[in-house]
Amino acid sequence: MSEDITTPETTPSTQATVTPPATRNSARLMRSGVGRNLGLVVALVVLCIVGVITAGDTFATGANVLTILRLAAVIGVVSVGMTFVITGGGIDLSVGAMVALASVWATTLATQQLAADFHWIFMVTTALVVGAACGLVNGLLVAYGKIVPFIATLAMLAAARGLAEIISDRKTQIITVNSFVDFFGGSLLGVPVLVWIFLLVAAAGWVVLNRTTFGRRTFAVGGNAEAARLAGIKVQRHTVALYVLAGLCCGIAAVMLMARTTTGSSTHGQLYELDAIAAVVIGGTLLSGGRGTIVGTVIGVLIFTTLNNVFTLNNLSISAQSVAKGAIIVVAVLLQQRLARSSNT
Amino acid sequence: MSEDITTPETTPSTQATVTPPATRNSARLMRSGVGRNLGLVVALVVLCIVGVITAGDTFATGANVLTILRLAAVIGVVSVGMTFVITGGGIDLSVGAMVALASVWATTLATQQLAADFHWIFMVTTALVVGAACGLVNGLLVAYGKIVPFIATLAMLAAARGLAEIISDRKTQIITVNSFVDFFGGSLLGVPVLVWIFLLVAAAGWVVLNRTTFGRRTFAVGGNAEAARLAGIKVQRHTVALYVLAGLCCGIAAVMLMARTTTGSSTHGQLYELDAIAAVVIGGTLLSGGRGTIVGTVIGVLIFTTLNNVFTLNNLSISAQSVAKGAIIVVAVLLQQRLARSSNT
Amino acid sequence: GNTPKAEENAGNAPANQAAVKNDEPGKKVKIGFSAPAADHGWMGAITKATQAEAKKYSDVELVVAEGTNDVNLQISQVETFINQKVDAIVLLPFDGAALTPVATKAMEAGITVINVDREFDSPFAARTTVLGDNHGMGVSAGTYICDQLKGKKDAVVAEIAGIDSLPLTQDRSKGFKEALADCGLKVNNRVAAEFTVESGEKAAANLLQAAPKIDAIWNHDDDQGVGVMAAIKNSGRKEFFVVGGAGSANVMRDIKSGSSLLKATVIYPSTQGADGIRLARLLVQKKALGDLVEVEVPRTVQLYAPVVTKDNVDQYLPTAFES
Amino acid sequence: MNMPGSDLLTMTGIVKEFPGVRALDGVDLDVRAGEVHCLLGQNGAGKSTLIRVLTGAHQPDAGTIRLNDEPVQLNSPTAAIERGIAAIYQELDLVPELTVAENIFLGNEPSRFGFSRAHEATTKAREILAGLGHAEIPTHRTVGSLPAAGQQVVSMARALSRDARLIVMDEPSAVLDPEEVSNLFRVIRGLTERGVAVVYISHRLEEIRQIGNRVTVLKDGATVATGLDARDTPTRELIRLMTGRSIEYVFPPRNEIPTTAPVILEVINLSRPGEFAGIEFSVRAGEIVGLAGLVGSGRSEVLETVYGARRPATGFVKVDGVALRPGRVQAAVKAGIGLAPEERKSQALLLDEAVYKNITVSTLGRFASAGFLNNHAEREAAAKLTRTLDVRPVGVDQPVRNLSGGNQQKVVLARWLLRDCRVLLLDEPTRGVDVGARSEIYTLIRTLAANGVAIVLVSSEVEEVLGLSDRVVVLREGRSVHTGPAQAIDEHQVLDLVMEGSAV
Ligand SMILES: Nc1ncnc2c1ncn2[C@@H]1O[C@H](COP(=O)(O)OP(=O)(O)OP(=O)(O)O)[C@@H](O)[C@H]1O
Ligand SMILES: Nc1ncnc2c1ncn2[C@@H]1O[C@H](COP(=O)(O)OP(=O)(O)OP(=O)(O)O)[C@@H](O)[C@H]1O
Ligand SMILES: [Mg+2]
Ligand SMILES: [Mg+2]
Repeated sequence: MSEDITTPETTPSTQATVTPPATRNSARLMRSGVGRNLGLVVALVVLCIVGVITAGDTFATGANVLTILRLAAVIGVVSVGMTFVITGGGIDLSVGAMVALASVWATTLATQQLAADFHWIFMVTTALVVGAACGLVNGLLVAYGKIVPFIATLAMLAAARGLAEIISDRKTQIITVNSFVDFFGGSLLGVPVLVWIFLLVAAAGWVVLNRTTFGRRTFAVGGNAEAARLAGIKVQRHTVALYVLAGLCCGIAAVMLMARTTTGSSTHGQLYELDAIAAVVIGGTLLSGGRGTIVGTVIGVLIFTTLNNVFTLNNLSISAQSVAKGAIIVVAVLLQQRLARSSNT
Repeated sequence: MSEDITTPETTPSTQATVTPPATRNSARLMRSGVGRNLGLVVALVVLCIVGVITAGDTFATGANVLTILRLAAVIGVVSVGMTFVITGGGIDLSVGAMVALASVWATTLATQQLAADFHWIFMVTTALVVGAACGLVNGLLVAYGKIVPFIATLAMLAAARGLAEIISDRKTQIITVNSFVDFFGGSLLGVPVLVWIFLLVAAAGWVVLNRTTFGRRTFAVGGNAEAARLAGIKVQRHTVALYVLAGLCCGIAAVMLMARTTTGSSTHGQLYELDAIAAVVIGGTLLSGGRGTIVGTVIGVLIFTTLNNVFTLNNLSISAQSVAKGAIIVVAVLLQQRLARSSNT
Repeated sequence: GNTPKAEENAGNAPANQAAVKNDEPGKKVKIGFSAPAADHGWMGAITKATQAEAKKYSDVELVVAEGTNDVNLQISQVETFINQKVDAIVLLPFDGAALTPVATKAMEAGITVINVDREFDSPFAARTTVLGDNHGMGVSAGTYICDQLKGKKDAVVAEIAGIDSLPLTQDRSKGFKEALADCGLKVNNRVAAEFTVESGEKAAANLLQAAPKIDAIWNHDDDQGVGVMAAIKNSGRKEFFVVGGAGSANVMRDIKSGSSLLKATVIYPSTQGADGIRLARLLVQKKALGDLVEVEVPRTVQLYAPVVTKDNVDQYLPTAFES
Repeated sequence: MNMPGSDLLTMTGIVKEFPGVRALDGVDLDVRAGEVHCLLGQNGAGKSTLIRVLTGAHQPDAGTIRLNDEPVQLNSPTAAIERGIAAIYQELDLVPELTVAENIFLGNEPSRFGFSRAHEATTKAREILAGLGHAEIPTHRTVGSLPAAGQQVVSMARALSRDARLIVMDEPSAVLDPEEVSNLFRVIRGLTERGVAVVYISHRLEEIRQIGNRVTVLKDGATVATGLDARDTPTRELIRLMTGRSIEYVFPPRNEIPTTAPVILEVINLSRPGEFAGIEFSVRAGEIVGLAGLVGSGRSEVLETVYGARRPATGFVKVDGVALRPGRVQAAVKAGIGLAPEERKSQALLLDEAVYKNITVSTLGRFASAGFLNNHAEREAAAKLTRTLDVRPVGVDQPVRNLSGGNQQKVVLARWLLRDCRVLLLDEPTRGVDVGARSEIYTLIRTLAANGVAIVLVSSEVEEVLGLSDRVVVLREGRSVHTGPAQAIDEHQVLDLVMEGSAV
């Protein structure tokens, strides 16, 4: 995409040749962690300050922070999966539909009966398996069918949502397995279970992307698939794995959404694809692949969620929210770029 | 994107160096025109055959063909603009919102008054100017603000739709200028004016993309922005022009939609971004830029609209339609690839 | 026989006893049906009820088009129906005004058009219009809340609307505001959801943060209400009561149980499409409405928006839709 | 046109800083009309950066540029082009999806009222290509489908298509064979006769001698010598100026290969229609087999097919006597084959990734336990190799994109040196590498062979093939025309072979 238009001067470049090791390490830290995401963090902080100023009494409360986190949790898990797919040079438009299908399948009468008789783990397993299976189909179509990811996952989007409608007969399926709702709706050490799940998924995602051979290969496949192939990486198999991972994340998100809404429905997860891609891209992952950051994605999700929260707290009209949202996104990105550039000089 | 994973064997290779001119010319024709789109044409023809078999009496009538064309016209014009943006290495998520905003702005009481007093051309001009202006903002944000196209146009999507809601106060604005509706709702030589407009826009798009320096440079900017810059092409200015073009197409589409619905509304053009991108990509334009085909895009649009028409005629259950749609897309693309490959060997 | 099959209650109107004579089979009627995308429960229920109604008549053939929120596509669906030479079209337009020209075209082509739920802006576009009462819904909800909060002058009232860009949402909100104003109340906090469970949960979660103390909430749609109630349960708040909208079976069971914060709901019938089918059939077969003396089917049928509470819930539960 | 001999371009005190790196630190350069001015320097000395400043692609932080004694501001490529400066960049800057003709006239299309005149473009493009001795390149073919050398020719054609008075050539000969190089020199002479000035960059010193008039030497971003005579300055002196030390520019001695050494790689009757046919050779442990041939003779295709990256139409590849599944990179990798591909940018490098990640990408398993990477060990291993190969700057954490061309090539090579391959296929391993590092690489290759690795080497420099290999296979138009010991054949015989296929 045309971010490549930037002149060579502006590409994020790196530390000096002769920096002593200590400075180099801290510089590396700056670059990889805080540094690269500095602009995003600042944008988030500014947003929070606006929140405190305009709705201080309610915004800065612990309960509100938890609300924001709970809202961020579901789309956050989806976005982590999306980060992998996009970093690996693909895209997944079917995430929302997969969430819907998994939620519906996991809340059919049969599954719920099984869960009620034995354990809610059956519902969870169903959701995960459905998500991963859809992801597998996506991956096979892309890697072996050689269908461009956009079209393959668009087809999955249509098919999965249709299937969800058929299975649920377009009814909202209410969850009657109380143990399920109690567990996932509950809290641990004062933090909602959903938020824990989000944190775990994000942490696991970070480790996998940055600390494992799988992650390293993901960057290679997304950065230059031909080079990766010639370097001996099983590019096709890896691509399949990435889509399965995304599907799995959708399965997890489905469980979370089921707990939040106590329902499974074919209308769940609408437009998640846009939300997730937006969070991933604003976080700094390249749409063309080869560069991706989980931390950025998480902050991206938080920015969008906080934005909604601040808007609602201020009782803004939906239309005005829309316009303001557009403007704020632009300002946030410009701000981030300025900071990224200056932190490099 | 990971279509690059294809092994060298599958990249469209070319004929030998020493082919005599005659064979070479016909080979070139095969490759550029019919050849490259052969699979798509076959997919469309198969779809039509299915239509004739399952609903022959109505499908094959002139009236029904016009219905399909009229449906294709609006999204078709948007897709032509999208083809330029994507070929140039960008993407435009705001097309639907721009259609909405342009339609609302062109049907405000003030504009309609002007149109009623003088000429409907004022409404048309308003729509085009609004579309082009939005496109200009997109282009400036992408080219000079260096915001990735996905995010910049996502921001425009939110902002333009919000603005459309504010201007229209979320009411559907009915067009009372009869001359406008009469002109655009009418026919010329038995073909609806809307279809004429589509044909003109597509033809103009084809000429510009394939026969002008502007078109050549679009390929260059999308294929290798740095190379284009070094060759002395004003990449930034060109990028702006591409987005303005897309905006302009949205303005035209808004006029068409206004004529079709006799209304302007902030809800017009919902999810056009997905429809347009899907048509463009299935037509053979590379999402990563540098390769684009207007003919492919037009066939892509026709495939999707014919699909809808055949479904409606056949009274499939709505959810089943979704599933079938997904499956058909996959089959069509696979078919196209098979044919593209075999026509090359 | 052509009488409606024994009703296992798939969310349909109760058998209209007086209409029995009308149910006798007549001339074959081919009806086209088009509605917005079933991206929320009520819309899903509408389509389902319509299909179920059509199945009851051996002389009705129903053609259903894919639900869509793109007016351009919906227009072409109607055009396709015209090409197919259907006898009648039951049309729930995404945007009434936008579908008016094509509906008019269908009428001119001699096809009976029944307009459902969202009104055309021309009387020539439909033979008969079946409407819910959106404004009335808001008024009913507002009046009920006024009654419950009587005397509390500084009561906090919150509203969770549906898709905000739809005229029907605006009508509901307008009626609600007017009714509240009558008893000196106003809407202190307003959020909009998208008629889906998920969006309801999201909107409600944010709303509950925005307003630390609430006395009453009106939620426009019972399907999104499932999410709203989930959010309320999550927050552990209990200081208010909730009034629903549309009237799903779930909600009515909740009302009946008495243990829920949901005290009432305002009905917005999901049988409008089904009514449309019946009316279309009658019109094409040139029959009259059973219980009326009038020999023609009326131009407009506006359905009533009653408030369902614990006291009268049994009366409505059988016809409520399973969202 | 200027009179030959007058000063056309004077650059003084040019400074260019990248964040953290001072790439140019006060460079002076003066070029006269009608001369070939050679620019020498180690990898990373700043040659390409200087060129990019000159063509308006980079903005200098300090310094002045004078053209014909007039100070000029070159703040965009367009500005430079308008002043008659054209360039062939080191990294081929072509648009792969456009045709040859379109690439040649990119930004300068023959047109009327904005409509491009395809016919005129084709005709003119044919003329220019014919002038370059490459009338056979089809003008309607997409550039992406041409081999590297063909792309280089297109690049040259583009520079010539503009009526330039100064043409900069950044390592134009790196992918060219001797035949092509003399072709190029013919073109350059034609240009200089018309008074056009050429700035010529190459790491092959013998080329400097053949074509150059004067030499400027850069070291660490500064001019260390200027106005040297290209013919008379001793090689030793040039190398000393560039590297600051004296280097023996010779090939390391060959190892004796015991006759008992097992045959590791066997290539049997390998064919791909249109590319090559009936290729057969075998490589024993410790042996280096060189493939010589002209550009386009199919050497790269052979290597890629052996590696499984292309599927052969006939024939197969055996490692240790076991046939590999054809067309499967995985099978080759499992059998211990490694390929350092020809085109570093498209086939090898992950440009946005750090140097060490590029080096370890095909050896990840070695640095991981249970899938978790040990970053420290990775960096250590990579750093060791970058030191050996003299990659500059020395840090292994900067993205490869920021390295100079020659240093990028060293990174590619390092990747395959790190891997314990049994068979190593090296395609143009020293492309764009400076003289200093070149001898290091030769030594390394020799050492690998001494350790029992079977090596296949492709290089466009016949001298390199002959000097390094034990045996050579000469290819002509996809067929092997000679196989034999390297010592038994000399450069001229090879050239005769590849051109006529009759000699010896
Ligand atoms: N965009 C950039 N960002 C940071 N450093 C850069 C960038 N471009 C070049 N450099 C650095 O500038 C120095 C000079 O590079 P340059 O490409 O000019 O070398 P060169 O003399 O052309 O070498 P070679 O012979 O290998 O092509 C190198 O140290 C390189 O790493
Ligand atoms: N200059 C050229 N113009 C057009 N086609 C060419 C040219 N050079 C090579 N080809 C085509 O490419 C094929 C093989 O080229 P390739 O580059 O792989 O050969 P090579 O021997 O590896 O040369 P190199 O040393 O440049 O890699 C040939 O069959 C030929 O058709
Ligand atoms: Mg260089
Ligand atoms: Mg080669």
